[in-house]
Amino acid sequence: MPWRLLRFATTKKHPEPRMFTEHAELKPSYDVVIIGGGGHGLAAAYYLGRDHGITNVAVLEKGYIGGGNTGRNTTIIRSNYLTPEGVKFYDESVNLWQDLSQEFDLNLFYANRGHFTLAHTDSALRTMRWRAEVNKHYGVDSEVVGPDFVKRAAPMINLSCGHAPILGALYHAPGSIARHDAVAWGYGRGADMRGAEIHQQTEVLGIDVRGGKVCGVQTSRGYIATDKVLCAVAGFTPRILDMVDIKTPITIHPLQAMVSEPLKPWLDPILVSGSLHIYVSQSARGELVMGASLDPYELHSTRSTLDFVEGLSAHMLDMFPFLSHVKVMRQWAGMADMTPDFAPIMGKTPIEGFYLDAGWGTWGFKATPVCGKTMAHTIATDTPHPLINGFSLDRFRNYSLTGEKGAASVGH
Amino acid sequence: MKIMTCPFNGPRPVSEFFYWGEIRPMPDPATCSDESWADYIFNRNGAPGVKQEWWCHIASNTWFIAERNTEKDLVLRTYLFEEEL
Amino acid sequence: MRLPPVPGEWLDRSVDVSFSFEGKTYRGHAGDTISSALLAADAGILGRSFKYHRPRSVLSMANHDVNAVCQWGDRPNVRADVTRLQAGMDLAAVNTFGGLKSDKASVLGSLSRFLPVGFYYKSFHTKRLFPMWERLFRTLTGLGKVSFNTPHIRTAKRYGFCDVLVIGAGPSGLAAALAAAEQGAEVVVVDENARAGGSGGYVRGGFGPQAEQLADDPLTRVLAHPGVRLMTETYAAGYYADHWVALVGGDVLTKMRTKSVVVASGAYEQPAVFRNNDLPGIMLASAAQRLIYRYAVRPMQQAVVLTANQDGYRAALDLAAHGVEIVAVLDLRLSSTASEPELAVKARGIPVLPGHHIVEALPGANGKSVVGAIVAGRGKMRTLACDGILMSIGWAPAANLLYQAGTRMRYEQSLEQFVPDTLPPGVFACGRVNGVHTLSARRLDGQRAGSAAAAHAGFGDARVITVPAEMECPTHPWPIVAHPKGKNFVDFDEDLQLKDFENAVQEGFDNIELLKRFSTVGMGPSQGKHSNMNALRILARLTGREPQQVGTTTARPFFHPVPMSLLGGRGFSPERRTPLHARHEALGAQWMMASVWQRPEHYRLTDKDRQQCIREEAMAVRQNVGLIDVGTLGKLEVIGPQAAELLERVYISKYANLKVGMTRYAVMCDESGVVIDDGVVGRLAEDHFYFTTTTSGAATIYRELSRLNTMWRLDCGIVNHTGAFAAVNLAGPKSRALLSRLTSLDLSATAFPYLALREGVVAGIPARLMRVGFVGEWGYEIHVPANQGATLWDALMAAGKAFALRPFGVEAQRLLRLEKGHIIIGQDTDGLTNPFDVGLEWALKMDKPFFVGQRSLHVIGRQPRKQKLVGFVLDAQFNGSAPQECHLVIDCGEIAGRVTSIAWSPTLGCHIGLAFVRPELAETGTAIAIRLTDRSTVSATVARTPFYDPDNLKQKEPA
Amino acid sequence: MKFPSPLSPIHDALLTGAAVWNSADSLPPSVSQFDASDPQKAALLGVADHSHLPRAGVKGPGATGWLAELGLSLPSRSNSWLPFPDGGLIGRLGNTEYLIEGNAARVAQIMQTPRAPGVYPVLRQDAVFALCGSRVNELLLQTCNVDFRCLVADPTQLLLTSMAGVSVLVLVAGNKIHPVYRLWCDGTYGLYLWETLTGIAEELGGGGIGLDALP
Repeated sequence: MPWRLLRFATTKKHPEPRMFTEHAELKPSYDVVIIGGGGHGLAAAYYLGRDHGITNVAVLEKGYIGGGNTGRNTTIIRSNYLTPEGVKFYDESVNLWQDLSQEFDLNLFYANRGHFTLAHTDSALRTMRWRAEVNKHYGVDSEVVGPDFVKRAAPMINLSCGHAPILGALYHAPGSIARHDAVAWGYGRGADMRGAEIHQQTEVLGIDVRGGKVCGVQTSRGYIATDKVLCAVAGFTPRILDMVDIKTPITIHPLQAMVSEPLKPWLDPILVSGSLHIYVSQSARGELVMGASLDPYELHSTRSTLDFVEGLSAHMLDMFPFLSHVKVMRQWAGMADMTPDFAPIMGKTPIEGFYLDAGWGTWGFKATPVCGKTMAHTIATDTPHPLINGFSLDRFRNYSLTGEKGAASVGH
Repeated sequence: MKIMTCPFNGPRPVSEFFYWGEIRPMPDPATCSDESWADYIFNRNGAPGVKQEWWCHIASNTWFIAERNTEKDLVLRTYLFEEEL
Repeated sequence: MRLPPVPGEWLDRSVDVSFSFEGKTYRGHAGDTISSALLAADAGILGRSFKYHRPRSVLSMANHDVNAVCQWGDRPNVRADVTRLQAGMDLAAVNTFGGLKSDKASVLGSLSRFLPVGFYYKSFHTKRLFPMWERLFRTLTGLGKVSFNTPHIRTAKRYGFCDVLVIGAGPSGLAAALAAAEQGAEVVVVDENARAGGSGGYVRGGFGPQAEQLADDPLTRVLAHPGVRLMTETYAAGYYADHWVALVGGDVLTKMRTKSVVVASGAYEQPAVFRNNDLPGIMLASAAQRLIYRYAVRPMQQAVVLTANQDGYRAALDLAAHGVEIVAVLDLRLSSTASEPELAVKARGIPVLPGHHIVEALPGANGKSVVGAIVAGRGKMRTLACDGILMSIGWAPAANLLYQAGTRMRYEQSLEQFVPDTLPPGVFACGRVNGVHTLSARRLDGQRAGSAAAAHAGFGDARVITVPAEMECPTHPWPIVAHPKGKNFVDFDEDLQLKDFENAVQEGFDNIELLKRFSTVGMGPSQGKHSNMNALRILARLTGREPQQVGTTTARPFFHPVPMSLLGGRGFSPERRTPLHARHEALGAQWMMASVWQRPEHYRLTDKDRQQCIREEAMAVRQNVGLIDVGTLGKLEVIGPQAAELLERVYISKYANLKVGMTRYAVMCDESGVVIDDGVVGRLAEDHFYFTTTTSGAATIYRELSRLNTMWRLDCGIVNHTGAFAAVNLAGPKSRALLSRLTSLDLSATAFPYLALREGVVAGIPARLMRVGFVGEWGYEIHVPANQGATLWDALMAAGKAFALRPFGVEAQRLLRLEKGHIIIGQDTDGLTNPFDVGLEWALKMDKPFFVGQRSLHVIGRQPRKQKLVGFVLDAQFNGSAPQECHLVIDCGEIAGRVTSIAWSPTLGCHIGLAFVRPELAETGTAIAIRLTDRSTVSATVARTPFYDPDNLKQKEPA
Repeated sequence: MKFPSPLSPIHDALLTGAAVWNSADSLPPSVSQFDASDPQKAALLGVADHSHLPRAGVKGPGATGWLAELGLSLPSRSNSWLPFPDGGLIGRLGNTEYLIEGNAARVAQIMQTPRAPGVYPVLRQDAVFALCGSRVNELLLQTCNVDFRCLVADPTQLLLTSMAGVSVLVLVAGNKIHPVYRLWCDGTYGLYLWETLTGIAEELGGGGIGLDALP
């Protein structure tokens, strides 16, 4: 048994301090104000302190930390993207993930499971080879495998999948899952320890821009002067950008998920099927965590629908017929901020001192560490980090989209 | 399931419909700048609110306009495109 | 222990049901649940807790006894408290190590001091060791087991429709149903229990059914009313937009659309928190009452009743009436309103101790049942011997569906309960969920809600009914007792103790949502039914706030978990088949999916492998004649004076100048200039065009053209004939000779030249014929009404015998078109490809006034090219493993493109392909390097396309 | 048995061996009896193939006037239908599209009359099914998210909706006691829908029937 646990038993009082300092009031000014206390915002605050010595930072969160898409996703981590920009970016993220638990001294349950994207059509198989080849070019472990390989890794799978037989898969060995909430807490605590202030229940009401420059932020708890603002609010991005009159291609679509009752572990890898619109893994609690595709129409809410659980269950049974008796316990939704090319929008904006970390659609969780790191760099130096050059807002003005969409029938 | 009202076919479950997106007036391609054209092509009115959207009742191929609150998912009214002219 | 027959019991004592539990055989009766039968048989404990593996038994008998969960054959997580006993059930408790009685994992209970809330976040995370710890956790985690042999169960999901849906058939729900039906509404009432009546059936205060119930039994009246349908053993699993409620009953999911909803779902009785409050024998008072009146089970011999309302006194009377000795009634309140049940309890001589609480329950020697309670009050502590403790300290509203419907709830101080504050239109609440607890008031409240719901649905007017206020507070605000040694459980699913909450808040998780996520309170299978309210009270107290300020977590579907087989239903997978489907099947087609169609990929021959079959099919086309079903192509018509104008606006080429009787290739872009579809446009008359789209584009292109024409209001109409026409392509040097045997059309090159369109009769069938060259040979695409497609096919096949005709599949067609250098949209293009990238400049008419995508292509056209699609060939001597589609082109160590199509050409005797390359590599003759999966590279040479018949001689009459 | 052209879109599903066929000139052959248990199936839940009937379609802003000039009486409301005295029918789909079915001469006349401005002929190659029996409502509830009681209440209505994932046109014929639902779908979805509907019908004690068993 790890020694750490002894400490809990040998002290009378619970030996753990507060993870996040309580701040009764906002300071009149900060060097950097981060809007959004999700994984991305907290990670940016963390790396601003750790890598750039910028600690006079406020993270403003309308609700509670990690309460948005950080706490609503299906926790899949991978880097098998299609474009060179995407592969390099997410690969750096996967590298950072490896050490986070130790770095935070907080167990994120980062569990390497291997990730299969199943192909049910020859065109899907072609796209997978494309992804595998680009991945390998940048040193990312991906390969196209046949149905027999899939069967070995998940012997219980029904290869004929109802009407859509599995022809092969893209296998990405580094694919992992993690305890999503803890990621926000780890970054939050790390940022807090370095001096950043986390203000929950603090809503941004306006952004003060004068002469093309950011001067301050109006909040539900008063005005803050600052000349640097990071907007990292995922599904709420269009609302914040409306305040500063920046237009983007982002549209908001609900993304739903569901979870089964706890089961004894039987599924090791993470499985994704574009044709069946499934992604599934089994969590540390034994629950099957399942998701599908985006809802078909724009909506700024996290309501659940019955057709989602019906469709996903039907497809799950096509792949795993033996789950007939397994019960779905709960469903929920997040708001995905989609872009036309399925790549994020990161970096500087036409407003000086206003930085954007948005367009996270269905791929935001896995990027949490690298987003924090590159946005911290971008804010500290007022120069986009090289890894995010392909993700600038400018690309839509220049018709130079990144083309991640080519690979993503289900983007998770 | 959400109910959407087709001007011809009446209230139906939203699964009978195809969503296209917000009506966006096209600038005159002959006179507009490259920049305002790119703005039309890519940018969206992403913030929530009441929007005029194209919807199609699939079984009857009926295109119509729905005025919808995109935060509350409330359909305020639906009408045929011609009726607005 | 089984009681003698109890009036109103749900048992059929004439039917014995034999079953086994943990290897031992038991008998119960029809009508028992697993739990009631086991308790009747004094079987001891029913399950183990999730974390510490503590022995547990009945808590609620109301579908949240999450520790009494069984494995029943291949069914995991069967809830013993509510699952009906069936003959031959072979049951075992889930998640034990070595059996329920001597679960080895119970050692975890003694380690609990080492494992405080969130302990797993604080340790085990050395990078090197985590995988080992994870394996250990994975053996401990989870409840039931799946069996891989379980079949795919397809169920008959159905839709339902009604005017008023009443959820809950207790006193208020039944009253609501009657009131609504009397106003003329068609009413459906659902109740999750086997019988309707709710607490009206088991809260009796020691008597038989209450006098007023007998006089005017609402259930009888409901059952007699023709406007009411009662669905028992059916629960409302979730509320969705526009009054769409998922009802789960038996093996069917009913998706009920209603005009208004009455939520009469009642309340969950709440546990008190004291040390060892989880010992078997300690249960909610309502659980004991259910056991007695539904299942005739005496839950204990000697009971201590802990209460804070008159429900507890009523329960004491119910127990006493069935032979249970009531040791004492402990009332958490210092004083009470001296209700009728309380007076009756006192009259029976049962000791009542006001201002008393339980400090600790005492376990028996084996630790598996309660043998006494240490109680305190008025400054004194004492020990009471008992073998059971009833908890009746208050209620939490079963408001899940109200929350899902968007109800705003408010904490009502006088009731110590959340009640609906603002209900959405068409949603009504009554009874306990609405904060109304007294039986007579619940009925009135039900009438009020039912009448209002009927009125909302358009039936009658809402009656004005005043519901009297509650005389006593039904719920205690703090039924929680700290203990230095803990084990005072707040959440029985997750084994969370009071101190876990204190510790979590100390660590900063002082928001209800954060607390939930850190501690996992309410995240187990009961989804917080017994734990959320106490957690909220604890958090409120720890942070010095009111419950209203703390607020609740979001209640999401489902109310109770729902099996996937019910949600999945039959799993409809619509599939289109061309009229030639059976013909292909008979010819040995190997099928492939092409959007919603199945198409023959190739035709299998017994003595040949796939590759051979495909090459032979292709060679047949090159040398003789082949026949392929192209009926899956989109087939549209546009008719009217402005038909040409529509096509001008949606395709990149010109069609206004297309001659009648001719066809032209057609490429469509989206507004950003990306190529999205292609096909052939033919002109049948000045104002009449017939055109094709890709197979996958058919439905979407028709829909989008309809939208554009709705907007543009051109004087023309679009007709979708995709399914109405069968279509084949007859191609090869002998196609004309073959066809001439079946038609009187003049097939000479002058009368029917390349790219011409003709209408005529083939094999006696009226047909449209197009001379197209997709596969690079002389050929005809023949379109006929779908109901004559098979006849045409048969006629062509019969006439083709003399010409060695072979049917060919999609793969051979791909090879043939590649030899001809034709691209396939979606394979040789991707989501960002524009016409410049793929050499379609020749088709692109930028001098037209307008077409979709034109303005963007103006911009793109001025930019430097990033890539170009080129043809390439491998050396004819190459005999290694060939590149595959999507292998990368590498130049100076960098990605310089990718292969989009490649095949070995039997005609040319070498590998040919198409690839995207950087513009500087696009020159014919350039050597390019293609990297294979194994990292080796293959050299290829950029070549001119078409590879085959570059001068299109095959379309000309031989000189 | 050799079948002359043309054929029903679900011809392959009707080739059971037990079927008794009807064949008229220039029409697809139809099944008059599916098997010996037709009457029992029809009483509970029968599904019959009606695809063989001659059929024509026309749409466009000029369609209403054009059909009126041909002497047809037209349904006055959108999404409604009228029976012809000879058993055929005319349906108005939406506002400006018509489906005419039943009488071969009438159908041929419509198909051969030159179109006029704003008149767009539609080639109708539908799969057409008739559903009958005491359990027909259960079948409808299992496949379609529309309350068909509105059709029984107003039998002049036409419904364009989705059934088991396929777009269909539905109306109710027969009478209130023995309603017969008729539905049209794209012929290429016909086999799928036939297999789905007869599959459910079999579970409910019915199945495919011949036309003679329809009430």
